[in-house]
Amino acid sequence: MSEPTYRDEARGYLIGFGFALVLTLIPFALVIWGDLGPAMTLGALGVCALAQLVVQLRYFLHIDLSRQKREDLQLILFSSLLLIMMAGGTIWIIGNLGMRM
Amino acid sequence: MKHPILHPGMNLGPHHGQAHYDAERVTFGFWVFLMSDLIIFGLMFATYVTMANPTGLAGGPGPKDAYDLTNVYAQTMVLLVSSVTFGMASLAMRFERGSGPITLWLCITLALGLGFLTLELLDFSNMVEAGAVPSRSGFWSSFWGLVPLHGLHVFVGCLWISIMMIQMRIFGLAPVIKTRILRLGLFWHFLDLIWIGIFTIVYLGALSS
Amino acid sequence: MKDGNMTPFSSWRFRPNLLKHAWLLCGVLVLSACNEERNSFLDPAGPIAAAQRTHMFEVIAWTMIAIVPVFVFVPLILWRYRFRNAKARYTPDWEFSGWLDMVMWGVPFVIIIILSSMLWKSTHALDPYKPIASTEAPVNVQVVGLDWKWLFIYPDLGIATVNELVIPVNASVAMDITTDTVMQSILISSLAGQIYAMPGMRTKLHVLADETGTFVGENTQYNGDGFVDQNFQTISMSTEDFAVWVTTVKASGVTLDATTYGRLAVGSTGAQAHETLGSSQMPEGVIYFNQVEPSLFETVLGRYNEGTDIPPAQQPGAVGYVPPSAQGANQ
Amino acid sequence: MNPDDTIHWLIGRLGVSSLPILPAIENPTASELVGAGAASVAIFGAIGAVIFITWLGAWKTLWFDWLTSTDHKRIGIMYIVLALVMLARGVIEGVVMRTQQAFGLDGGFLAPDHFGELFTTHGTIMIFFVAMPLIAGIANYVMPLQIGARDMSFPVMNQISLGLTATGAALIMISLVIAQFSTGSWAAYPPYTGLDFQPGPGPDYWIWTIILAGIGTTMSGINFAVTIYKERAPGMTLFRMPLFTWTMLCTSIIMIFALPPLTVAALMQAADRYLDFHFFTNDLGGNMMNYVNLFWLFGHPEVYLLVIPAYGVFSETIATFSGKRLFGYNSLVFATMAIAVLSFSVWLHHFFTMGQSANVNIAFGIASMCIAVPTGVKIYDWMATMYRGRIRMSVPMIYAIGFFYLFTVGGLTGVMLANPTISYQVHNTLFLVAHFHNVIIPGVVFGLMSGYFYWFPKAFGFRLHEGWGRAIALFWIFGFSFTFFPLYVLGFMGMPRRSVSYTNPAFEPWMMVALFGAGLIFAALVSLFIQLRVSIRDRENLAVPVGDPWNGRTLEWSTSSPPPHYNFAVPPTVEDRDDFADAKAKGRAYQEPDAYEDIEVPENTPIGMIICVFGTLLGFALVFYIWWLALVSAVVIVVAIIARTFNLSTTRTIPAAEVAEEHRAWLAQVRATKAVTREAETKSTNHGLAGLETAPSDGEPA
Ligand code: HEO
Ligand code: HEM
Ligand SMILES: [Cu+2]
Repeated sequence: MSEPTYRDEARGYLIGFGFALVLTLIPFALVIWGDLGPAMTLGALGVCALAQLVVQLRYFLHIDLSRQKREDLQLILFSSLLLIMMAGGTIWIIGNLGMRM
Repeated sequence: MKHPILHPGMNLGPHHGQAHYDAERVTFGFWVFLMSDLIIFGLMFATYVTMANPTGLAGGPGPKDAYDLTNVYAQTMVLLVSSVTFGMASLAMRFERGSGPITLWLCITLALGLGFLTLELLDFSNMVEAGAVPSRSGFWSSFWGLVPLHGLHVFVGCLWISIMMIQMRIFGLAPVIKTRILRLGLFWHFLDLIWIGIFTIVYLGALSS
Repeated sequence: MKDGNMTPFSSWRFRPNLLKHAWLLCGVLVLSACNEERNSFLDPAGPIAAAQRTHMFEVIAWTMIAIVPVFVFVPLILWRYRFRNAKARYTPDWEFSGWLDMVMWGVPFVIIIILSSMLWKSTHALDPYKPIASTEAPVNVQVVGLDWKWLFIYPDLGIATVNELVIPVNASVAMDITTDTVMQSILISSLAGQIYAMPGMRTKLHVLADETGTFVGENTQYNGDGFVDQNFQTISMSTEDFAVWVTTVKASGVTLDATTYGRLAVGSTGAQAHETLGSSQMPEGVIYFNQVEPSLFETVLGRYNEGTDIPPAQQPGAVGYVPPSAQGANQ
Repeated sequence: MNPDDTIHWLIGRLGVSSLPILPAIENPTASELVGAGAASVAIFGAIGAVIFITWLGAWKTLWFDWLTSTDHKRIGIMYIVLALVMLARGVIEGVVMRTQQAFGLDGGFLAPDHFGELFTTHGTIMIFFVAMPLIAGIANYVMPLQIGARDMSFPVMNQISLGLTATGAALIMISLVIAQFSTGSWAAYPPYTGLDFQPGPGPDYWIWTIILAGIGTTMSGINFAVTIYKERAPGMTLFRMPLFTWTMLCTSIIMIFALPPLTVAALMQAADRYLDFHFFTNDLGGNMMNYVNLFWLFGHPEVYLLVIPAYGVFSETIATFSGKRLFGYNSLVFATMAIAVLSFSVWLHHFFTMGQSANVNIAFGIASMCIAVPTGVKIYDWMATMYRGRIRMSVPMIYAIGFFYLFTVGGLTGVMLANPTISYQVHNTLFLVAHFHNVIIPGVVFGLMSGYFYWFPKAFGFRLHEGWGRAIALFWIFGFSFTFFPLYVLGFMGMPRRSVSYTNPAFEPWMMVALFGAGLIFAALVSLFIQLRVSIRDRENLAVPVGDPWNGRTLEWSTSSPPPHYNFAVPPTVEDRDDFADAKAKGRAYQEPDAYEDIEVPENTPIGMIICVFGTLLGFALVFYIWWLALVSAVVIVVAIIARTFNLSTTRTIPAAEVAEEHRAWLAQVRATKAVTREAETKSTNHGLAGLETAPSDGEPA
């Protein structure tokens, strides 16, 4: 596998920056000017945030799916799994309790 | 000894010799630390979400009374740009452009980091004026537990950048120095990841629900 | 146990042989606990506690399938393969067996599936928030946990008591529970399980006694010096007796208003509170109130959600709490 | 400033009234005397230790060889020493509580708040300063050796972790002498631990103890995980790792991901108490249910953090003392992983009774029961390991038998508690106390005690006294049974946990039995120290310098006892799962390598001690509101860490010639040593060289 050149890599950062910029603008615009209603807005916010997370991981932190880089990816996925369990569980439990108190 | 393939992106490349091999261990370790930190932030986010309701607000000011989206947008942009400028520093190091360009890019990043902190403090002082202080309600407690925690990380990042610039002057680009800058890069990008969560959940999310 | 009360638990098939063992075991326990005040779900006096007990024995029975082999085979293996036994087969490199692996994973797995389905059913059936089907008219009780006593308000009857919960037999008692201090947990073991009491929050518990008798109720969540004294008698009596009891309370009780409530809320055990507020017509350690602010419970509950700061002086249980009456006196 | 203000500025809320000795003099009740006695023991113990070290002339050694060492083996030993000291306090507190309750019908001799302090410190100490340091210690010592590594990945961070653990322990010890610890239990639920209800320093002690020690543990976890991932010897693939190392990998994952919720919960509590935040307060939108949630988000994985390494120890000892390969290696690995991951999905079972809907309870109840499956698999696998083995009834096997019988009962009661239906009844009663001691003592304590016995000769070059070892094991087994089985009954009889006294006379006989058991456990504790003393005295007879006293199967036994600083003269090349057993069978063991190389080892550094001392000061200052001291200590810590990064020469090189000389000397000793059969394992002829054997040597008919 040939090593990427400086220009290749610098371009990567700029592409990432472009994506991130768009994915930041959309949610801010939606909240400031949009009128999608809370549910749709929240959904769109979530999608943009997730997309931007992936973009930054890909272009800034250089995490991708190629085979040799699996260790980080596994670590991140595993941590995300636990995070979802913990944070999601917390919101579920406390939300449920809040409704019944 | 066999050397398995190294860490992606945030790596140096075999032409860096010792530093490249050391990076294997230390970057992995740093990733693990970041994931542990991620849990801390995740739970702060979860707490914030559970507090974002009338009980949590306890009759105090709400998000609409205290958040200033213009400022938040500015903070977001500054942090995002600083991520790219740090990327340039990493590239300068990876492609051995010498400590000059690295220092330059780090300086710009530091300036942006400090700019971010200034904007954030400005924002905080406006919030205090609006009565959105932690002693007012559970909701504001959770805000003040989360966002300044990120700010504190950025502050540590700025301190770290400064120290690395000093150490680069003293020690040149010794292997340890390189792996430290590598980890600093991870840290800096990680802070931007957390910020995505903050502007989405804390500011935009609370304002749109 | 009367079948009439079992409606919500009709999905419960009682296994007679299991029950026999259960009785045996709890007989031993109850004998040792022999006391006129009953305090164990192994000696249940209501359908919930009874179902909890049955469920427990069923769980034990099912797990035995996985557990007894350990108890049996460990000594056998130890003896057979002891170091000095030269005749025993020795296979130092044996490390895998497909079918053994299957059994080891499979049997516990199946047991857990069975236990899970039981858990599912019982948890729904015994949900403490769910009213219990009953022959008698339901009774509402509002419970306020204080340091270190329990206040029971009967909103429909306009009376209240401290440390004595009297209920008509066979009536579903719906309790709304909160506390005006730290977290507590109310447990009347012979009737039903426990539920937490938390300031500013309302939890619910339904109990039903299908026999008359006296049962211990207690706080199980540590809350300071008087913790062990925070227990009360739960007395289930016939509807007629209950009516008589209500008149007694009305006759001998005192008024529960902001002032008396404030004095009650001061950290003290039931016995100590009886000293200050009670009279000789009331049982020891118990206080009766015949006039109760109708919104008292909601006030206690709502106070924490008004969005105002509650300084220690106004917080029962806090160091530096000053009851309203004393506050008035100071001014 | 007037003088009062100055004093206040200087010493915060410290005052003479903070000393428990004084009330004991003014008002000598039994309770005060017990407190004063404990304080005196702490003070005199500290003074005694100082005098003893001076008498030995050991300050220099202590500082240069130990406290500033970055050698994982020394750090491991220091962890274990710390744990044993704290174990003594924890057990004594347990015994005092048992005594109180035995005489607690309508009273007893302890004041309620004193009892509250006791169960709080007992629980906190046992979990954070006994079980966890023992694990960290054994793992530090053994794990790098098992994977053929030279040291941990981050030796300095390792030292700092130890320093932070010691900081927490120091704070909790100081609380014996100055002011009071919290009475809010180890779980420290607000609002009871909030400022309104406990304005004194107690809960603050808890907060800083937990936060400082917790950060140390998180760092240990990172260190273990990276070490296991990155430092394995060539050929040591993941699926050739010894089971103890596997369990440490899973435990370190728990350390990394489960400590953050505790840190968050404790920091939020600190924010509430110090900065007028409202995370968990009664008023202004605080939500104490979230504390409970966050605490158990940590608390449940925590208990598996404790037990998983014990499972690892049993996997090693049962295979070794059965003279067999471990049965079902893959199953054991997957079961361990399953337990570690599932442990993050069940935390709500500690608060089934908070009022959430049936569906929430069901989800968490079922998840909890699922853990029984992999745990059962482990137990069956160990039984299959013994099957067709040649089982030596050595001390670790006695513990293992105790474990099989008793832990299974504890697990069963755990499964019972996992049913919300049943939990509604026995939650918060002594039934629960019985359950968790029933899994912790036969599981964690037996496991770690047998690990201590098993690896002791590796660390010190001589075995521990076998007879005392058996006595200790039996004391633990019977002591545990007598102490805690009665508590199940008491739980069924409705006795709440944390009760200082009771009024039901029916409790008393059971309490007496429990007291008797506690006496046996106390005997175990005393015997533990006698055993150490006796073994040191007889160390010539018990010496096993060659390093393989038990005919071990894994790499740690392939080096000398104690091992050299660099562990292995050349990194071993691993060819098999039980590599050392394989090496011995194939004649690969004890070979001289073709060539030796220079070895880099980490240099000593005082950074861990600096952080320990100033961390303690920081915690203390925060507890007593001595702000200037807090600031100074924090600055010193930060500056010390930054200064440390300016020192780039952190390793020292041991020349190849020196390594070669040491290694050859040891190999010569190996050649000169007479191998022993397993018959003579416990005899003084065992110098740590195991003879090959396929069948019983002097086949005494059965
Ligand atoms: C080392 C510590 C440890 C361990 C290993 C366990 C193991 C288990 N625990 Fe326990 N626990 C521990 C420590 C604690 N637990 C507690 C509390 C606690 C509670 C809350 C009770 C309450 O507050 O009301 C529940 C529901 C459980 C469940 C379980 C279960 C299901 C297991 C399972 O892992 C057990 C699995 C083992 C089994 C089952 C035996 C072997 C299996 C065989 C032989 C075959 C298969 C079996 C079947 C198919 C059933 N625990 C508390 C209380 C803290 C406090 O409140 O202060 C502590 C400290
Ligand atoms: C060695 C003998 C031991 C004895 C005699 C003992 C005794 C006790 C007693 C009497 C209590 C109080 C019970 C109550 O709430 O009424 C208790 C609580 C507790 N014990 Fe132990 N114990 C022992 C060992 C251990 C060990 C080894 C651990 C953990 C590693 C442990 C952890 C705990 C915990 C977490 C609590 C709960 C504390 C609380 O409620 O805050 N104990 N123990
Ligand atoms: Cu648990």
